[in-house]
Amino acid sequence: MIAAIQAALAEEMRRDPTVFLIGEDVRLGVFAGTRGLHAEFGDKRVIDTPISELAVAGTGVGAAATGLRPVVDLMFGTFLYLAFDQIANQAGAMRYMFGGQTKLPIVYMTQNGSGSSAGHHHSQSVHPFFMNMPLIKVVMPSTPYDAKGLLKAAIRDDNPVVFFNHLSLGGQRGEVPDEEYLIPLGKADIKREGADVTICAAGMMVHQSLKAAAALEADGISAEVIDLRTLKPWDEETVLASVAKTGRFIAVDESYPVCGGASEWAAVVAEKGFSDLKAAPRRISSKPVPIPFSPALEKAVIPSAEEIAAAARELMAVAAR
Amino acid sequence: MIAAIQAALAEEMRRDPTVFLIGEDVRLGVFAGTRGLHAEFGDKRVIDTPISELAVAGTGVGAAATGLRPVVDLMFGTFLYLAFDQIANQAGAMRYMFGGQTKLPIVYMTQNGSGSSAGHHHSQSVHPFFMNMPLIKVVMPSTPYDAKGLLKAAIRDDNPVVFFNHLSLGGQRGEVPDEEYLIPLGKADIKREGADVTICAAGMMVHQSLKAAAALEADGISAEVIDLRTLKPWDEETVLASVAKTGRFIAVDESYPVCGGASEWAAVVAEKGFSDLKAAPRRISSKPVPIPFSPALEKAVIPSAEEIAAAARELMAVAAR
Amino acid sequence: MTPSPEVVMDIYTRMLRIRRFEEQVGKLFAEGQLPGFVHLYIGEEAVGVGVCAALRDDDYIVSTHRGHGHVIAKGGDFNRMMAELFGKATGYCKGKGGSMHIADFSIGMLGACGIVGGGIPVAVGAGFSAYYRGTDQVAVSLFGDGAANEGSFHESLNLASALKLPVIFVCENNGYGEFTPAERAMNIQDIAERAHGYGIPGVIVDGTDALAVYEAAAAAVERARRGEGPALIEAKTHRRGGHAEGEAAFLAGQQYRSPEEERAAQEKDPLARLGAFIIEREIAPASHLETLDAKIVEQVTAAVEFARSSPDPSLESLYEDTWV
Amino acid sequence: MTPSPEVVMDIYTRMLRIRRFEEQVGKLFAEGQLPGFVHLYIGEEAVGVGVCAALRDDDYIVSTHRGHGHVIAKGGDFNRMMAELFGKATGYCKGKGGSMHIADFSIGMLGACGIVGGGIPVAVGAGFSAYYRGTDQVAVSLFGDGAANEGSFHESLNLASALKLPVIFVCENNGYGEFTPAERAMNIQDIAERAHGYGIPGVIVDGTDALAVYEAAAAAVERARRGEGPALIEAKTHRRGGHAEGEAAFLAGQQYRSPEEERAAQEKDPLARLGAFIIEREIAPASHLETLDAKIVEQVTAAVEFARSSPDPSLESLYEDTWV
Ligand SMILES: Cc1ncc(C[n+]2csc(CCOP(=O)(O)OP(=O)(O)O)c2C)c(N)n1
Ligand SMILES: Cc1ncc(C[n+]2csc(CCOP(=O)(O)OP(=O)(O)O)c2C)c(N)n1
Ligand SMILES: [Mg+2]
Ligand SMILES: [Mg+2]
Repeated sequence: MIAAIQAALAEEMRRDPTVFLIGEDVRLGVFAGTRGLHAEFGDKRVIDTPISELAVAGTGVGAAATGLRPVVDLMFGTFLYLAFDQIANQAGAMRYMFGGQTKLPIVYMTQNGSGSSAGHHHSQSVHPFFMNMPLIKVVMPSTPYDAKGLLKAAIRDDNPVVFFNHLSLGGQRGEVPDEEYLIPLGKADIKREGADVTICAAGMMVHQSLKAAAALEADGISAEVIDLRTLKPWDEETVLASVAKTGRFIAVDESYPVCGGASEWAAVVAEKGFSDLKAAPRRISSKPVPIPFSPALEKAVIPSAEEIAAAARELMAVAAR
Repeated sequence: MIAAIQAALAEEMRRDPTVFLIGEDVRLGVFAGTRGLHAEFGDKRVIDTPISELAVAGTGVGAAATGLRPVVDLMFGTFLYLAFDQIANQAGAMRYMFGGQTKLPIVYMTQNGSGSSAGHHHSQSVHPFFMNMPLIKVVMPSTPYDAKGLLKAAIRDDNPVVFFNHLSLGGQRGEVPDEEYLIPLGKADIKREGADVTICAAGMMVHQSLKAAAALEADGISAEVIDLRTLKPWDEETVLASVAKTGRFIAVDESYPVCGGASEWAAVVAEKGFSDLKAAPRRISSKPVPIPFSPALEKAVIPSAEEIAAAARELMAVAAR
Repeated sequence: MTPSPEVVMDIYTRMLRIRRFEEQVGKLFAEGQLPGFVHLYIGEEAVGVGVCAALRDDDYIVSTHRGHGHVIAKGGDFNRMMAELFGKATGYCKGKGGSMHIADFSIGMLGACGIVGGGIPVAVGAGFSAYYRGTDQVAVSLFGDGAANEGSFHESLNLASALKLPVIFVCENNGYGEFTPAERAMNIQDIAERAHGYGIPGVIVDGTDALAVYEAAAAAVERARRGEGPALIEAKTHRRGGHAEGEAAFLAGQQYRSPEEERAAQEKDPLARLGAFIIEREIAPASHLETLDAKIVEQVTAAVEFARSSPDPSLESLYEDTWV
Repeated sequence: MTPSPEVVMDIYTRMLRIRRFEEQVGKLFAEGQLPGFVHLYIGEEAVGVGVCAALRDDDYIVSTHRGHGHVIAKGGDFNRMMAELFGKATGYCKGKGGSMHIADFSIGMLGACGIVGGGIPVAVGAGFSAYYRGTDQVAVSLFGDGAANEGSFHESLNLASALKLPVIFVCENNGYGEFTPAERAMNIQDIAERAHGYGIPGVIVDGTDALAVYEAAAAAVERARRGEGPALIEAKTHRRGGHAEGEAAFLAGQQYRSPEEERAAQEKDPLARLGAFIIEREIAPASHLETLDAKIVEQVTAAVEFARSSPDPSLESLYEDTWV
């Protein structure tokens, strides 16, 4: 996964001299795959900053508004809280507020999610905050292939994008072709086809969903797993088409449940796919608590393949209306 | 409305010497009804601060963790973005992270919502961010009566509460009794009973919903309007009971649609009240753009009584399944 | 570096343009003709103009909630400004921004900002951009004394100094953040003092003396263009009126400034001061200034006419200027 | 105010407790026995201990991601700390906090913090609380050089100085924020310089000299207790090891400190320094220090045993410690 991100950054920086990378310790590369870029691109294009998330995020805004394409590495999702104002009030608003006078091609890159016993301050799933923000695109890949294609597309996009890696997917392996490719933002990917129940997820939860689908197969239940990949704008069409086929829907999101991703997906499916539904849509989110440190507790907080599979079995057991 | 808030603050400050008020210009009182308190309670309990939202919010955390009951006035919802880290990572986490070693009785008070041509930076509906945060309670009154009772309850609550006024409800009038009363957090209020469709809202949207209900009456449609009052924890029970009666559901929230309040309410109703639903649940939110300045455009962004009534009529037209 | 007569006249003209524009806006607001919040720049004209006169057209400025004066100082257009204040389709931001969000990217004015301190990091980004692209442009961040207590001030000055970026930080110290006096919001007299904490020059200047501001700005700009990094200029100035228009009604009799202080603020009028200087030094006769004034008043009146007769934004425009 | 022999021995004991605890933690981490991230305090013991020795039990401290040493300095318990690092139910936070979130409210230790700069405003609140309640407690905020570039640092120092609160800000300047040297993150040598920007005293102290830290802290504490407001102490220190345990593998050969620098950091050992002082001044004989050491090592070993044999938190506890 890290290698795919490195490759995406390097390719885009080679292609376009206005692309640069800025953040804390991006030279050595802490998590987000920025390693090795300083050696190739030097001090001017790979910029270590003081620990000042708000100013760094705003520097991205000012640079983007004056012709550059910053990639801003903010390390951990929760650090975006400190940069929230610049992302929401500037990156997410300037173009509209100013009547279209500027484009804002910025990528904010960060780590998201739990599962590494990093404690609450380094384990939160913060993507719903950015999903609830006008004009911010939100991307969350689950595989190296998707990460590379999506990150390249995000860098070329003329709008602000928050790009989430999952801390625990850093070591994830997967095929990445040598030829260049892009993955358009806003397009989901059906990671596994199925006929009985639609499971909608992103990031790490795609893997839990695929595990669940594998387990369900043994029970004769055929689950379709949709990887949203882009969380805003998100691919309602693909999800609704799947639900039209299966009639059953499970939304799986790693975030805190209230106003989280699962609520959004379930609400849209209920609203627009109501007549297709054979049973109530189901939401599976993290348990409604901060993320505990203890591995035993943390595991219990995050949605598991077992939970997903159990929900699917329950849905299958409901008499179709 | 302002007077009700003033009264709530004054009564609680008289009752409990550990309650104090801190924020920018709380002495003169900019919006949140802090006016007049400095005259009664003096410099020590009504504290003007520098413009430093992050430090002021964190001061509330430190004070609450050591035995006080701060009421922190942060003036406008968007200013909470600057304080986001302290609210999410400290106020919303400390008690749990530290294994229950402390309580955190803090109230963050602010203005929310649009309709005053204040421009995007002073017009956002930011409550979904706090609904998506563990251990933060969220309160949003629609009437002076509720505001007073809820604010007093929030101040007595041992957990962090974000209390939202609506900028345009500042002048709202309504009966407030002389005797003391509290309104428990987490309890919705049925502002209008009805048999055909359930409309769920909070804050300013309650008034739009009531207007819609009045219009619908003329068409012979009987709408029940539920004022959630507390957005977290929210009163699923009351809402689901209403839907069990009406079979039709409209969630109205002033926020940006994706991962907003309306999505949450619609998702829960779809998931837990599915068999009661005669038609798809409907969501009405603000249009998915930043809040424009122009009064004409701003009006078009905010959910209107007409939209709500139109949605209700459509729901009534769907053949019950 | 005393400015030439042409520069002096240019500075005076821009200041007068601000004064007359703002007076008109104040009147319109009082008459209930303008939606939203309005913060006037009257009394502070010498700061924005002194700074902008030291800039090139391709230099950047980033402004505040009190931004009308900055737009005009950088060369902005009355008509599009006034139309924006009325929320009309012909405004700078097509009616989507309003008083606190006027921008004119074509003249390097990267926008007013309703968030106190919110523009400071953006200016750092514009300065970074100049550095990165290898131009000798500079970026100016204008902000108030109140903003100097925000985290964004600190992070921005430190970041710009660590990266040695061509950014001039101009603090317009009018002694108040809303209704809170600066003395109560900070434990120091001079915000310029904070520059030492970032290893950059900190200069105090009389913000009612446009030429002094100009000279301080010109020196900082030159230094920044040479690649020697940022500077902080603190201009001591006065807010002639209240924090926001209409505040008297809103404050319902509550006072926060003494009558003496208000009088002092009135007396230190930067416009009158520069006018007297021009006449005294015989840079131009009083009659010329009067003609200029009349012309500007006419332009302001025409701008009101333009704004009034402009259409509201169409409802279709609601979904424009979103994603590219 | 040279500390008495008792105080010197107390300081030494606390420092030694930190050293042996942290060495053990480093070993456990290397063996893969500890979950999560771990940042050790080795080499910086003199700072936390020098400060905490100048405090009363009812004074407050707020800590950082590198907080083990602070807990021990304030009088924390090995068993509950070690159990927390293992994520066990018997830990300080019942296994919910972990290394970066250890707190002991019973001794005024208001918590470590995974957010750089996140604890600083909390300390201001604790100081406010002491002021409000009319006690003469003080609150200490410990933070790193990197944190001094966060907005929270600036806002907190300004707020505490504007309100004249009893808060001591202690910057542990170990020259690095993760892998970025302070020289690259700021354009000044001395963070203490920033104190002037808030009108408060700024003191530089050798952070490897526990007694010097103690004296500086004691002076600041006394001043704060008298109601004279906050102070900033910059303790120049060295991070003996890496930023976080396990970083060598993670950095895969990338270097960010020169061998000379690493050697210099090893040589300025605050513990050895104070030990030599104690022996030289005949405050205690070497044999006594050895006995002490053996006792502490035993306690650490016992703590590991305690932690290992403690149960994991029950799944029911997941929903405890939420809303009151
Ligand atoms: C982040 C933020 N906090 C508070 C406010 C409310 N507010 C608007 S203007 C203002 C005062 C700003 O003072 P200063 O920076 O000195 O500028 P001045 O108004 O004096 O020009 C305040 C507190 C705001 N707009 N943004
Ligand atoms: C807000 C925030 N930004 C970044 C980080 C990542 N991070 C953890 S420790 C650290 C370095 C902190 O440096 P300093 O304050 O000097 O403390 P030290 O580690 O040297 O003790 C960084 C950048 C973080 N935890 N929080
Ligand atoms: Mg001011
Ligand atoms: Mg450090």
